[in-house]
Amino acid sequence: MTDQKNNSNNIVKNIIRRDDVVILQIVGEIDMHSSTELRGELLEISQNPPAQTIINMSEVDFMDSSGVAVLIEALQLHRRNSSQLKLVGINQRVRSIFEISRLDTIFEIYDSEDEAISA
Amino acid sequence: MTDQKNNSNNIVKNIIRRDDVVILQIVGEIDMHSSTELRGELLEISQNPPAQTIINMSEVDFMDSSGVAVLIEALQLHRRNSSQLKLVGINQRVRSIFEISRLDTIFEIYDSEDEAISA
Amino acid sequence: MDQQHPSKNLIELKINADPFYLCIVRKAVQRMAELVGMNEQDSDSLILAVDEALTNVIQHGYGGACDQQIIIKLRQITPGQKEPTGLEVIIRDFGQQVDPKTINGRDLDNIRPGGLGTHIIRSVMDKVEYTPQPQGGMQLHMIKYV
Amino acid sequence: MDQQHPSKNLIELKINADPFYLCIVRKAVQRMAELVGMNEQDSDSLILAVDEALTNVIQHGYGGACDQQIIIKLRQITPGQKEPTGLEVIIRDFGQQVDPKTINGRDLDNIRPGGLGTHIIRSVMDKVEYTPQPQGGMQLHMIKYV
Ligand SMILES: Nc1ncnc2c1ncn2[C@@H]1O[C@H](COP(=O)(O)OP(=O)(O)O)[C@@H](O)[C@H]1O
Ligand SMILES: Nc1ncnc2c1ncn2[C@@H]1O[C@H](COP(=O)(O)OP(=O)(O)O)[C@@H](O)[C@H]1O
Repeated sequence: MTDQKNNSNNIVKNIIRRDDVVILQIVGEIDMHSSTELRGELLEISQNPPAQTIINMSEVDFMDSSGVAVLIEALQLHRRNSSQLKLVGINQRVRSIFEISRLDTIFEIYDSEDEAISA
Repeated sequence: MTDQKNNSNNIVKNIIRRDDVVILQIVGEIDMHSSTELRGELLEISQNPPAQTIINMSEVDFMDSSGVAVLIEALQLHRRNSSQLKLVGINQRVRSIFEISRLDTIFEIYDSEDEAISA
Repeated sequence: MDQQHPSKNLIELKINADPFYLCIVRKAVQRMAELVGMNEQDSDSLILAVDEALTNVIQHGYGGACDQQIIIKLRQITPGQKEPTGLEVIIRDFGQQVDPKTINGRDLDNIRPGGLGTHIIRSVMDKVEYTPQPQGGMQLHMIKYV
Repeated sequence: MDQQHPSKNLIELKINADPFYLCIVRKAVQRMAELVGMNEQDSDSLILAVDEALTNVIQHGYGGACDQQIIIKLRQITPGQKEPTGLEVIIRDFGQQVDPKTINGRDLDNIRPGGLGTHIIRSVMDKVEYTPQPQGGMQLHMIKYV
């Protein structure tokens, strides 16, 4: 790997842990470069699993299969822990990868955080 | 010029004309390509000059000397018409071209639209 | 490619085989898609397909050796007698050669991380052709019509 | 340039001399500035300087003939015995040749549209060197240190 690459454009914008819910807000472009940051964060959450993890993707401008791979891995870890992983705010720009990969049937997808929590 | 280039990313986001004030909100990247759109808009405003024109630049991510040339031309037209041209919301990303070109002393620059109107 | 107009509405990029540079290529593809008049939805999937193809070169063609080179050519296809308007994308690497027939994704019903890239590329692009090059490496020739 | 490591942290772009493509180059410069660890303010002015240099090639080097070619090379300068970290930018055109001494902007006190590009380039970059090329066209060699 080329060294000296700073990660100035972080994709994890915000993490809120309340009661037994973790809400992770991710932003920007999730590709082979930036998905490692997301993976690290989701693995850490899985170490100490909440009843549900909600990933808010409303400010994600791009996601490729590297991002999808991270989400699938996280989904499998959550299932193993009997906890839930929910996706929120999938916008037009990332919808097509969900459709092409038929992931819209595998993930629990909601329009808003509140809807996801109470579902 | 290469044909078939659509101008999907318009830089003129909004024009409000109230009483004798025109407020022009511009957004995005203003370079040799996009500055022609701004020029057209400002020439049109100068056809029928208001007492003051306020250009809100708070959502401008980039501006080069093509943009500056358009602003200087507009300033000269406004002065000829005894009307005022004011700039608002110059952010960090475009401040340096104003400083290098010493334009911060030539233009009337304000922090907000209200401040500009009442000045 | 483009014998007659060597540089008319053609962009060429040379990058290292490093995921760090993918965002630059995506920006270039986005701009070219705009040029050929593609709508936003098609442009988004085109950007995705090119990104997936490059990710594959980085991962499989070069096995993660980030100092190797990838050449990307983007060319506007102007509507002619035979073809509609579109965008041609050529990706050239100098890495491992593979039989194009072996480039296939996983069964979509067998959910696991990975194995989606080729599905995406094939479902988005109108033409997808992998060719091992006599001088070494692979070339991927893709077209998406508007 | 880069005899030893022909492709290590080097990006090369070939574009038409058309303002339409400037935004792609800016994105590439932005990413390379990030790579060398430049702060945002320096990166913003670097992006501006490269944009101004390209605008000049389009306008003066090619006189607006948008189908001509510009080659842009961006290379990370790794800190060595003699040099600090930085970014090297080489812009090559095949247009009109001029005596580098004649490339000068207007008096800043004489306010009029135009004449700012070279001021910006020289005030932002640590090295600015125009060289007419034996094979035709100009080369602009610029460096900005971190
Ligand atoms: N550029 C390439 N060079 C060599 N092999 C490739 C290339 N692209 C794809 N492949 C092969 O095709 C397979 C499927 O690719 P893909 O669907 O993108 O899934 P993944 O990359 O996650 O394995 C890869 O596992 C690899 O064996
Ligand atoms: N790439 C170039 N090729 C030829 N002449 C150039 C080039 N760049 C700049 N010049 C000359 O230098 C002058 C000053 O350039 P600049 O400060 O950018 O202002 P402007 O481009 O608005 O005239 C130009 O008018 C032109 O005569």
